[in-house]
Amino acid sequence: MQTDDDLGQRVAWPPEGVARAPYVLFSDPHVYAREQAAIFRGAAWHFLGLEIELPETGSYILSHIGDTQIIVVRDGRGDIHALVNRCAHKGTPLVFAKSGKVADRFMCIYHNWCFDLRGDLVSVAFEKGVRGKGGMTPSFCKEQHGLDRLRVHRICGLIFATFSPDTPDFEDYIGPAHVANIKRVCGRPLTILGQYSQILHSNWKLYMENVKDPYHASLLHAFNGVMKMDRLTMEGGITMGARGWHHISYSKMTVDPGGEVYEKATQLRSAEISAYGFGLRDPVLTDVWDDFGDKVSLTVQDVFPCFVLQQLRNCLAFRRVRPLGPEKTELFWTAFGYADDGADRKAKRLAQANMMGPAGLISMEDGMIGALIQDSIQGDQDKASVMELGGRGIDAVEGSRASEGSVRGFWTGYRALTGL
Amino acid sequence: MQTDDDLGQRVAWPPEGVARAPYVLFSDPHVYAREQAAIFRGAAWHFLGLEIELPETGSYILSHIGDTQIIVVRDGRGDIHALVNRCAHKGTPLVFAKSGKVADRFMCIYHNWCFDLRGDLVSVAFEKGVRGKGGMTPSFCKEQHGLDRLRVHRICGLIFATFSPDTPDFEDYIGPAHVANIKRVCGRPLTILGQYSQILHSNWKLYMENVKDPYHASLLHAFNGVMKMDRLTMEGGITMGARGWHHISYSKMTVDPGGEVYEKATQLRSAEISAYGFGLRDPVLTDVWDDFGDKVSLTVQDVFPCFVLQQLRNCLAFRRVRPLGPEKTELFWTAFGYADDGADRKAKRLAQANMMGPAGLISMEDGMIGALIQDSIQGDQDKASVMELGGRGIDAVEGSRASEGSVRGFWTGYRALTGL
Amino acid sequence: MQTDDDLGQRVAWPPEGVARAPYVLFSDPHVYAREQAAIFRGAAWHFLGLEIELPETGSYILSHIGDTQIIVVRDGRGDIHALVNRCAHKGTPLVFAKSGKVADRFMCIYHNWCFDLRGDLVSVAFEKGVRGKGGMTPSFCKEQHGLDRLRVHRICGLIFATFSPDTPDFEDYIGPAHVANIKRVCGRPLTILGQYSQILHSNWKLYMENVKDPYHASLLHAFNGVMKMDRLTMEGGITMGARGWHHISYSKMTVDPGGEVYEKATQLRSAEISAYGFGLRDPVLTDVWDDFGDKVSLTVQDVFPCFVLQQLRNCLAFRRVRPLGPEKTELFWTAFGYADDGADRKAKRLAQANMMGPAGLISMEDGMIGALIQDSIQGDQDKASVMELGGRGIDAVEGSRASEGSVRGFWTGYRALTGL
Amino acid sequence: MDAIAPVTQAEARALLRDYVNAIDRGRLGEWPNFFVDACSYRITTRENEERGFPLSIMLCSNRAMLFDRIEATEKANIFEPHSYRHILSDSEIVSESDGALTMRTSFLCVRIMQTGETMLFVSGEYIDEIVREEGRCRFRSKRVVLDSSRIDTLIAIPL
Amino acid sequence: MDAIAPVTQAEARALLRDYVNAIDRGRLGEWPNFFVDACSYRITTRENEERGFPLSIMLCSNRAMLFDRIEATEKANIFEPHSYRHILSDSEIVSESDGALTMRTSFLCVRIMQTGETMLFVSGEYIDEIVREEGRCRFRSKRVVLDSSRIDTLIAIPL
Amino acid sequence: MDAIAPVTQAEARALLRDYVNAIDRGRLGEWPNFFVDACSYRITTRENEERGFPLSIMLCSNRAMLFDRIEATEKANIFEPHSYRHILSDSEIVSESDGALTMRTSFLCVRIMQTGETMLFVSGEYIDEIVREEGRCRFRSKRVVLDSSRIDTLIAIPL
Ligand code: FES
Ligand code: FES
Ligand code: FES
Ligand SMILES: [Fe+3]
Ligand SMILES: [Fe+3]
Ligand SMILES: [Fe+3]
Repeated sequence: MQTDDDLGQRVAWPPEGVARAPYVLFSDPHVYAREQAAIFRGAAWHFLGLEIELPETGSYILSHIGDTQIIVVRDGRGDIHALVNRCAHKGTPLVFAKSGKVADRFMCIYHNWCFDLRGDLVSVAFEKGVRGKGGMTPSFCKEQHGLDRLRVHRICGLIFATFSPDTPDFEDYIGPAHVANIKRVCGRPLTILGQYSQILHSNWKLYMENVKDPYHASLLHAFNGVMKMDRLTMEGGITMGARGWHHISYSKMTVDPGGEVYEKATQLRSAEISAYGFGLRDPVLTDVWDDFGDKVSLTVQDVFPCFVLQQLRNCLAFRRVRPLGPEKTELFWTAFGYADDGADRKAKRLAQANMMGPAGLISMEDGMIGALIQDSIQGDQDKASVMELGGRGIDAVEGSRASEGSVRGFWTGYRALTGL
Repeated sequence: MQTDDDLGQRVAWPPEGVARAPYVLFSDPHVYAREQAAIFRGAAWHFLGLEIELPETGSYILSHIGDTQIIVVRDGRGDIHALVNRCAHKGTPLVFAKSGKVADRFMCIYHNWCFDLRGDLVSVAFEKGVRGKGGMTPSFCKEQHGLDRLRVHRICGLIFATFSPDTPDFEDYIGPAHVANIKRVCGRPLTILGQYSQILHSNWKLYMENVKDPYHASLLHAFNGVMKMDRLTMEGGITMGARGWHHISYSKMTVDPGGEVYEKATQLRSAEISAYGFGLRDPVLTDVWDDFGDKVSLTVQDVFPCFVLQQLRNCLAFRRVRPLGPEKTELFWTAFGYADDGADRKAKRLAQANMMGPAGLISMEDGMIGALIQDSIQGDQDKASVMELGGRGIDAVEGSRASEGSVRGFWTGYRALTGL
Repeated sequence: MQTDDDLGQRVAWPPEGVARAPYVLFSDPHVYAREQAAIFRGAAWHFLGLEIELPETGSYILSHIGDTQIIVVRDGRGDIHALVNRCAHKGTPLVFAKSGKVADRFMCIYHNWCFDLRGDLVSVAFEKGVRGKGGMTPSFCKEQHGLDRLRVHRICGLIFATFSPDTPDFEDYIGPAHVANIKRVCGRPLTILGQYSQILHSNWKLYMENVKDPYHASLLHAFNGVMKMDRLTMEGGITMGARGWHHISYSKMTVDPGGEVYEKATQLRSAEISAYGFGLRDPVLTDVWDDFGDKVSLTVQDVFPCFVLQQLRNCLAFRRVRPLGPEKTELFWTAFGYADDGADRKAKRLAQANMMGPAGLISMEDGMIGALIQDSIQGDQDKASVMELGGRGIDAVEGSRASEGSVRGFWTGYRALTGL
Repeated sequence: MDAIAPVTQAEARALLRDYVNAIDRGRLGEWPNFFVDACSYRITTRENEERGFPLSIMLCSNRAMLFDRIEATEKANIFEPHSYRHILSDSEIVSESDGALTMRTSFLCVRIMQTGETMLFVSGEYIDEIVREEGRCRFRSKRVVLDSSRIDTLIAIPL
Repeated sequence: MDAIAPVTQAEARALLRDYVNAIDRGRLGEWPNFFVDACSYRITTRENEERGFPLSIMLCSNRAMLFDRIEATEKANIFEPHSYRHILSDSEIVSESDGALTMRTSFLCVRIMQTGETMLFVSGEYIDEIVREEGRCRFRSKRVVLDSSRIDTLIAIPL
Repeated sequence: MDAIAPVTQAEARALLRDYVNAIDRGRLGEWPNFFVDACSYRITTRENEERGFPLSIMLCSNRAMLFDRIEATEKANIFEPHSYRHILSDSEIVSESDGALTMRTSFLCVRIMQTGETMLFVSGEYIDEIVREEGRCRFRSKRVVLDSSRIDTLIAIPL
């Protein structure tokens, strides 16, 4: 049986610390098992969904934390509960539709045991047997066989949960600046524009590194570079969250002072692209407005380990990352706007949604890059990636995004929880 | 390398014993390997097929015991042999069609070594080389390179085999009551009505638990409940086989004294179903007769670990369960009738076959329930299912099926053979 | 973590040595990992492709050595380099098309780091940050972050490479007779006729055993036997390469003195085939010429572990074998002729290509036999194949191919490198 | 008079198209309406057909059984939510007699689970006998012969 | 006059065939030419449609956006080389009005990576509005409704 | 006179349908009869075509070679029992000249092993040249261009 020492031995983290990520972390099944226990069942908060997805008593959605299915349900008192979707009898999921509504209980299809909306076992079919014969063993006590219930935190209609009693309170977990940005973007009544998901053929961490890596945004996504939509030369920066585990990358809607590097520097791909000499034929993608009155046109925020809040100009979305084994990941997208959006703004958000998702002009590459890496590192399990832009630590570089500090911040949280 | 202690440690069976089944048993590859050695290669009898599938000398079918392919063949003396389908030279299967007929030997396609119908090696191509050059090393002795041959037991045209010399004789293995039911159902010349199989995306044991679980029959299969076809309130019971490893669940074709619970008890799903207020539009499913003159209209019998004999009114079938790795299983169905069935009875059996198989009105759920459980327990490898209906032991509850004793009986056999 | 002792223990090679191959070698993931380190990263030469695939400076192809992707590229000086296709930054492949051409460098798509054609890192995007902020940590030194470069050997336009400094020089590695046959077949300007590949659902070694097994050629490929195209009774033999690791099987275009065994011996499948009593309706497959003026019409040569050079009459091809995990393999075919072939010879080579590839009249079975074996041995991981034709050693049997010495030669090399 | 007017291939093909569309769009309640009262619907396998085995995976020998089956599917049976997508290849006219047209059509059926998981579920042939009744074309007999004898998980929704 | 002549099903079907052939053969530059100027092209999912969510996976509300999209695909965006193979089932005519023909067609799309890896990529329905312009049939509206809400990796090439 | 009467698209399409049906139903002996004597049959890949490589996966340059190939498949070659299911999409007429009709057709081929294992085996295009001979339509040339260059296991049965 894998012991912890074995694992530390195999991973053998290089002395450079979080400036390196050993490639073995991206495919080893024992590392994956450790992550499930230490991160997904451990002292971290995980995004489950939105309150507006649970309009009434008994409304539920099926969400996930790592390998565990979670029922998120609203009870009669308006409280929201996060319950493990596994019957206490023989493990059958209580619900298996993405979302739905029950009256006041979940009835298991296998033997019809019933659980109330708080997860307590309220009835057992044939508990007393039939005509006095059979039935549950006398010592059986329903109180001990409810559904596992998680700690829940709600903020601006976002629902987070954690398995661990040791997880700090949510606001301490992410820190004030990160609470502030959630309130900035989600502080008004939200409306869902739509949802879809993507299968990524890579380890989940390759996607989270990508999210937290401002370095790639204007380079991998040449569309950004050539369209001057997001460049490292713009005014912007990184705001690190509590303990450096979380980050916000932002940039301002200003002219781009030093941008010519993107057209001139022959060592950048954007300089090789002749397209768009005169910009886009249709203006809709650039017809934007200042949603928050702070001239900040782009923010990408993550809550360690697996939640992303995105503001690409007026294209707003939540992303939830679900590992599906060491080499496969599902990425869930929810695009949203505001309840008070007029038809015009709603239409523009929908048009700007061309930038996000599996066909996103500045996100499609993120769906593939992890799979490419996953393939190309498999022969080099003993090597590691090198992250030395902006030093080797996790201190933000004031007013600059030319740093991988936020990626190193991810690994800081990762090492703290997994002990690797 | 996995040692036995490792495995015992990881599985950590709870003190409640067979009233619990640790979820780790359903996906761990080392547990799977143990099962292959201790159960499929061990002291248990496995169903292979029917004598009527082997009409002539040289007739064979390709069957399986766990991961091993087995050739079942009739020889010139009428004996039936079970041979491992693996050439002694380099491992090529001798046959790779589901069934067929050879004259008097199996010729390997790779290098044309030939084995007779008992599995003995009878010729080796170029054994003496060519023109005195080459050929087999002198010490090579054909006697030592036959096909592996298993112990075979035939009863009422059913063929069982075992790898182990330690397996008790078949009739002792299952016990007199179970021998009796096989003779009851298969004691007349059989005729095959057809065959098909199902892929189940779950561990094989989740299917066998389902088979041995009378508790679910009227609840998961609401069609049973609402159609009054099989209810725990009917007269019936469980007959345990030798050592409690095997079971027969039966019920009688009588009125249902206490059946109103199915329409009234709000904690049963059947009560929620408005359909069938006036029964089925077409009577064929309920137009049944007493095949065995004992008023027993339903029997489900298993022979541990993987064989099922089913009598659903007049719908008769054999089921054979084949594991395909820890998380996948194939279920083989053979529907049968009797050689002397008239056209009318044959037609009715074929109509009643709507109840069985992948589209079976009272079996389709069994094809899915295991996969649902497999998914929902994967995050909880350290937990276990809870089986306390009818106590924690394996004694049958006289005249009642409101018990999970037969499922606990499965685990009793499982623990005895695997040592877990 | 798997230790070496564990592995030796589990494999438990039988005392008969290379006359046996333990079946566990064909599916165990730890054995696979050992092979990757000891054979594919170890002291062996691996075929990558052809110089004519790299016509100009910057021309590249994407090849593989085991699990590692290799860029093969021609530089400005005409040198050919073999580079690991993995960016030193975060592991992104530099190229992901099968072949192409770059000007003078590879630019990584993720963050635009650039590497020259020798694999040296020449530029890092935003190395100095933006406006003096951010950028690479001062201690970062480009010299230490180039692409891994392999040792390369070129012979007659064939490109081989090895990771290990300990691998003997190529010509010593294969031996003079084997160098001679490469020169015999590839000593004139080559032209590529086409390429395709096959997925084999088996371990890579089952395919290499097949290649090195002259015993099966006229038996499994009954087309050979009945068409008198290649029979063990023809004049021919095996030439073993250095240390017996490599082999050449050859036969001459002569009448077949003892061939009647193929029609008479009832223990050979070819004798059962009534077809072709009067040969083929169309003569093109038999309308051959002596390409090398030595009357040798068939040669199959391998370079341990994974390269094959094939001369089937006038049908010439290279084969490259790539493992894709323990139970899957990709087989890459490149058919070729000579630059000076006239239209008539070219047409005939193309017609004779009916004998090779996934639909090859005398090769299609090789695409399936390994998968059949893989299935049929999985239940017998503790057993082994038996190879005693022509003794138990690796000495060639003078003038005879009725020997498995060349297969035993494969296992000799295998054991030497893996230590199993 | 209608009953006399023979069923044309175009009409038969349109019936087949509407039939699979109704299923693929989840309108299962309409399923029995594509058949005449005295109809036969069977799902079987190529292997059972070739070996002469009469067993069906699903068998309805009149319209009442179609209603019973679909009512069970919609109310009694439980399964994970999923849908189908049928693709039809060209049809072959096997025979035309007294206004009935018999036609064979190769098809694929893709299964899409609510999770989004998409798989090639089954392939096979439709062997259809189509008649005109009350001026509308309907199936008098529909035999679904599956190429594979191995079904993934279950068949709840008719093919 | 041309604009008057109604679009026939045969013409509409030919347009659909030529459209998927142009994509499958990699002639992406021709893509916008299958649409009229004032056109709409959307890729969405059955789930979003059924839940009333307006989100698209791809949305072009005029021909200029089609050009912008395909130029990005060909010049700015990066992805592994791959191609599609579309298979169409029969079309259903939904409506014909003032020369415009509205048609629904089930389709499968197979994705072939340069490595040779082949997968059933998406299945769904085309809901097309086809008009005649300058004597040639074009799409005024094309809605691609995917059966699955889960996309493998990415969608770079339009469907 | 027959030889003059040009091949219609309907006839060509019927030939294609009967051709794939014969293969899918395992009637391999009929395979050569779908071709004229002076015929050409090739299976190749899109990659070889695009790179100008003349190699075929299967090549028969006259009807005798078709007979030889199919006799080998049925008598000499050994492989696991399996069958195909072809699905055809719409055909495009490329040219019509002196009674010969040239047509391109996208197809999928599903492979079903006797175990029931079903996979999307290959996708690609048929490029067919069809002529009328003795009053019956036959292939003068059939080129099967596979989208993928990577074949699973083997190709024993022609496509
Ligand atoms: S598993 Fe839920 S009631 Fe039995
Ligand atoms: S493997 Fe059977 S004869 Fe060689
Ligand atoms: S991974 Fe290559 S530049 Fe970053
Ligand atoms: Fe990105
Ligand atoms: Fe059941
Ligand atoms: Fe061979």
